[in-house]
Amino acid sequence: MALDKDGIAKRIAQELQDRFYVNLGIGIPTLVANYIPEGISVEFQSENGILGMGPFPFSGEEDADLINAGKQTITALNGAVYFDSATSFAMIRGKHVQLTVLGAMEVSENGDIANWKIPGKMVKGMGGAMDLVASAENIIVAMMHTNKKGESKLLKRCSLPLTGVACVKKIVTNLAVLEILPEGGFKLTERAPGVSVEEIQLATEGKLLVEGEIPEMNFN
Amino acid sequence: MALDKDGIAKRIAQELQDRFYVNLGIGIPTLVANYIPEGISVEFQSENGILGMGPFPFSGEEDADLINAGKQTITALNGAVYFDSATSFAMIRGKHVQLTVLGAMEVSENGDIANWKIPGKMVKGMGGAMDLVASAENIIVAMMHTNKKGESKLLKRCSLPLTGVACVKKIVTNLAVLEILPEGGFKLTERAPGVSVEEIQLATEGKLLVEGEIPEMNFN
Amino acid sequence: MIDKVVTNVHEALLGIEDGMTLMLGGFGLCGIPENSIAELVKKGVSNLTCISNNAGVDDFGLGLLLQQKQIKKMISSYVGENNEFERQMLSGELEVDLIPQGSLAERCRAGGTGIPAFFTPSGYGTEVADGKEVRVFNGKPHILENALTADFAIVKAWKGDVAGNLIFKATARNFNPMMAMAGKITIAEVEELVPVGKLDPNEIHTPGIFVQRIFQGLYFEKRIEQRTLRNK
Amino acid sequence: MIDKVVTNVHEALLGIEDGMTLMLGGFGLCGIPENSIAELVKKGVSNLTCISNNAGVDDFGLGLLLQQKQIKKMISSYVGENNEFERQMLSGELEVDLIPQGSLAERCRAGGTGIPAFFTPSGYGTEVADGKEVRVFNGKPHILENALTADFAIVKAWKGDVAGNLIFKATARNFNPMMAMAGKITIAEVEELVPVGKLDPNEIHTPGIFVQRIFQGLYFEKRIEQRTLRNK
Repeated sequence: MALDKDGIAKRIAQELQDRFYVNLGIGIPTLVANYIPEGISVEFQSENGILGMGPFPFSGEEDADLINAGKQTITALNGAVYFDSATSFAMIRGKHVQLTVLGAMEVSENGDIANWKIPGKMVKGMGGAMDLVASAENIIVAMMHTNKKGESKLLKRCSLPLTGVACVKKIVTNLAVLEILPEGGFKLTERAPGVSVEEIQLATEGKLLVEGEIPEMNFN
Repeated sequence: MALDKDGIAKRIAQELQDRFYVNLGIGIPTLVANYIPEGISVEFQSENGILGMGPFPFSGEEDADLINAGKQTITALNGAVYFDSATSFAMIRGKHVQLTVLGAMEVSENGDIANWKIPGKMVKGMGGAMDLVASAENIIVAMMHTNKKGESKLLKRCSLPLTGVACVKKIVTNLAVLEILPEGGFKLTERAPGVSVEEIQLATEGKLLVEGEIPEMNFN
Repeated sequence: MIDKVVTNVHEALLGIEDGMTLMLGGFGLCGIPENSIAELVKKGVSNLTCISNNAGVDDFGLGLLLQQKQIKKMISSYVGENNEFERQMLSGELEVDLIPQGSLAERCRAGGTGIPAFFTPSGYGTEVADGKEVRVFNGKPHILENALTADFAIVKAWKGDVAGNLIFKATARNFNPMMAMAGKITIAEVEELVPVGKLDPNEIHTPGIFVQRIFQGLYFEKRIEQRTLRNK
Repeated sequence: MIDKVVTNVHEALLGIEDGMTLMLGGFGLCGIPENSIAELVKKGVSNLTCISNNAGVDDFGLGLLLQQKQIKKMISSYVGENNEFERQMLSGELEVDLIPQGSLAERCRAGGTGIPAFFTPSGYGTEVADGKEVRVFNGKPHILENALTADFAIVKAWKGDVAGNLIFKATARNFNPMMAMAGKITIAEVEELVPVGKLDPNEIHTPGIFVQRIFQGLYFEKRIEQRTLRNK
């Protein structure tokens, strides 16, 4: 069965490593914070100016001056720190953040990503995404495998304006975990529970590489 | 009679204007702070990281963590602020400091200045001087008119490695006040009390421009 | 000490004219200069170029200026959550220059810092790089970005003193410090205006040298854009 | 929270080897990492390239490393007040790269910030500009300066917490924050190491993300270079 958004987040959370500073994008990536594996310490950065972001506040404790990059009210953990936007992107551009998780409209088999603009229709802007994908050593895309019309979002080439080129290393969708190979191509490494390689193949427009037996994701 | 160092500082202090932020170099320029004209507000910036620098501390109140760019112990006035070196030079390079006063070994008639190096002999480094002269809109050089050997320091061309090109606008020496004209040349505007135009001419190697009667400096 | 206090928002905004470029601090509705935005609406200045990370929402923040068609051009990184903005942009009434958030922050800082241009990897290979110089450093392509400055920068601080020293609160800091540096004239509206000596010189975020005018804001709605809560 | 504490200076400096590039915070003798410098002498590592605004005095600060001939190259803006330094430099034993103080600060910041190069007016027309690209912006020539980074950056803070967040005191801040950003590994020695939660998140100068190791310094002489006083 294909994963829901929380399932995708849960699988991505397994990629967190001890002592990682992590930037989570808006949408599915935000959910990753709910599934931090036990026994490791990670800290979340939000590019509007906080390191050590905590959970949402209890009712009555929200503070208009304390939000995340999704403009949601948040709290600050012990040891948190606030800073300005230039310092925030110093952390990102200077590679001090170890992992970036973000959503996408399209990813191509060479690691290009598009997630900020549909010409003539939707122009919200790139926000911090272009800085994040241009700089992070370790980028995971969290998204549904297909769009609302059922079309693949894993393409040979992106059709939408790019956010970054050759930067995505790993993708976790509702159907699969895939790595992008340096020479190009989506290498299938895990299937969502009960989802077949054929289903994944059918939902993938770009070059899918399937070697040997592909295990199911493990959620224990 | 030629001025002493305090006399030079006193004359330069007349150049301070209300609401000026001012950077004073090491040596004679530091003395300018002792002669702020009454009725105006100025603030002193020291490039190691303080704005609102006050006088030297009383004995027993000195703090190793509170110094000026000359590494002297200082105090902070009410309203002072500390900052890092990048922010400090943001103030300087970004033209937020209205006046820079610094010493020089040589100044040329087109406004070049040399004050950081004597090849093979003295190499202390430029410190913040190159940033200051490259950026300040308003630079006054405070120095003796001649060096220890009696040679002019106001030259056709500097012989020493430059600190900055075509940047000095005004010079106050022990003998005179001079402006550097855009087309080149030291325009004599004031004489030290009792010092003749001839004496000044004799001590100036570069092109000296003398138009009409040259008044004495006024210290009232 | 150089006194920067002006008596009210009207006096603070004197000199802002049609066609000028303004920087406005804030991220979403967090840390925006509410008093000054209201005064800009009242003043009715138009043809403004506004540099601000976001464009407010339909009925708050810069959305108020958009409604009155006072803005000719927006320079921002993210402009979602604003229908009127999207309408004006797609219809071509509004010029929009979208730039990566980190580049926006750094370009404002550069403008205030006397750095005319710098190289960044952000936006390489995208339409952001169109017409910009590309150069490879350490095997990686970068693009050359120019500094941004403004006729007026308008920022909002939590506390400020008479000398213009500012302290921001939590994530309301965001773009405010860089914009404060980059304005030819910088105006700060503050929640609490205090005498000099009241702020610890070690805790100031924006030194007063960057601020030309400061005033006590009269009201701060501090609207929350996404009130998200957890259950007790 | 990510714990950065190491038990002592010895552990903090593990991995520093001959030939490496180090950044060391401080301005003159103000805000220098005294404990770490003493340990570097004890360790005896040599052929170091040291990026530091100054080179200490003959018997304190980096002067201690110079005496032991541990430094191959200095990258600084001002190196007066140090006879041994001047002797080694003029005799050619010591390589010296002198760069304007503002460019030094900005180049360190650039290194920590992922900006590989930027234009500055400082040094144009001087030997600092030799071999560097010149470009005119707004009618004024600028030179292109590259970012600086280091294998290790060693900084000294007043207070620091377990997560590596730092607060500096007064003008002892100087180069420390930029260097903290620019080290591949950044070591902070602090006068007071406190538990997380003890520092106000709004008052931190260097966020802990830039610091990999932090330790409680055992002694701080805090020598004053120019004790200047006024009369009561």
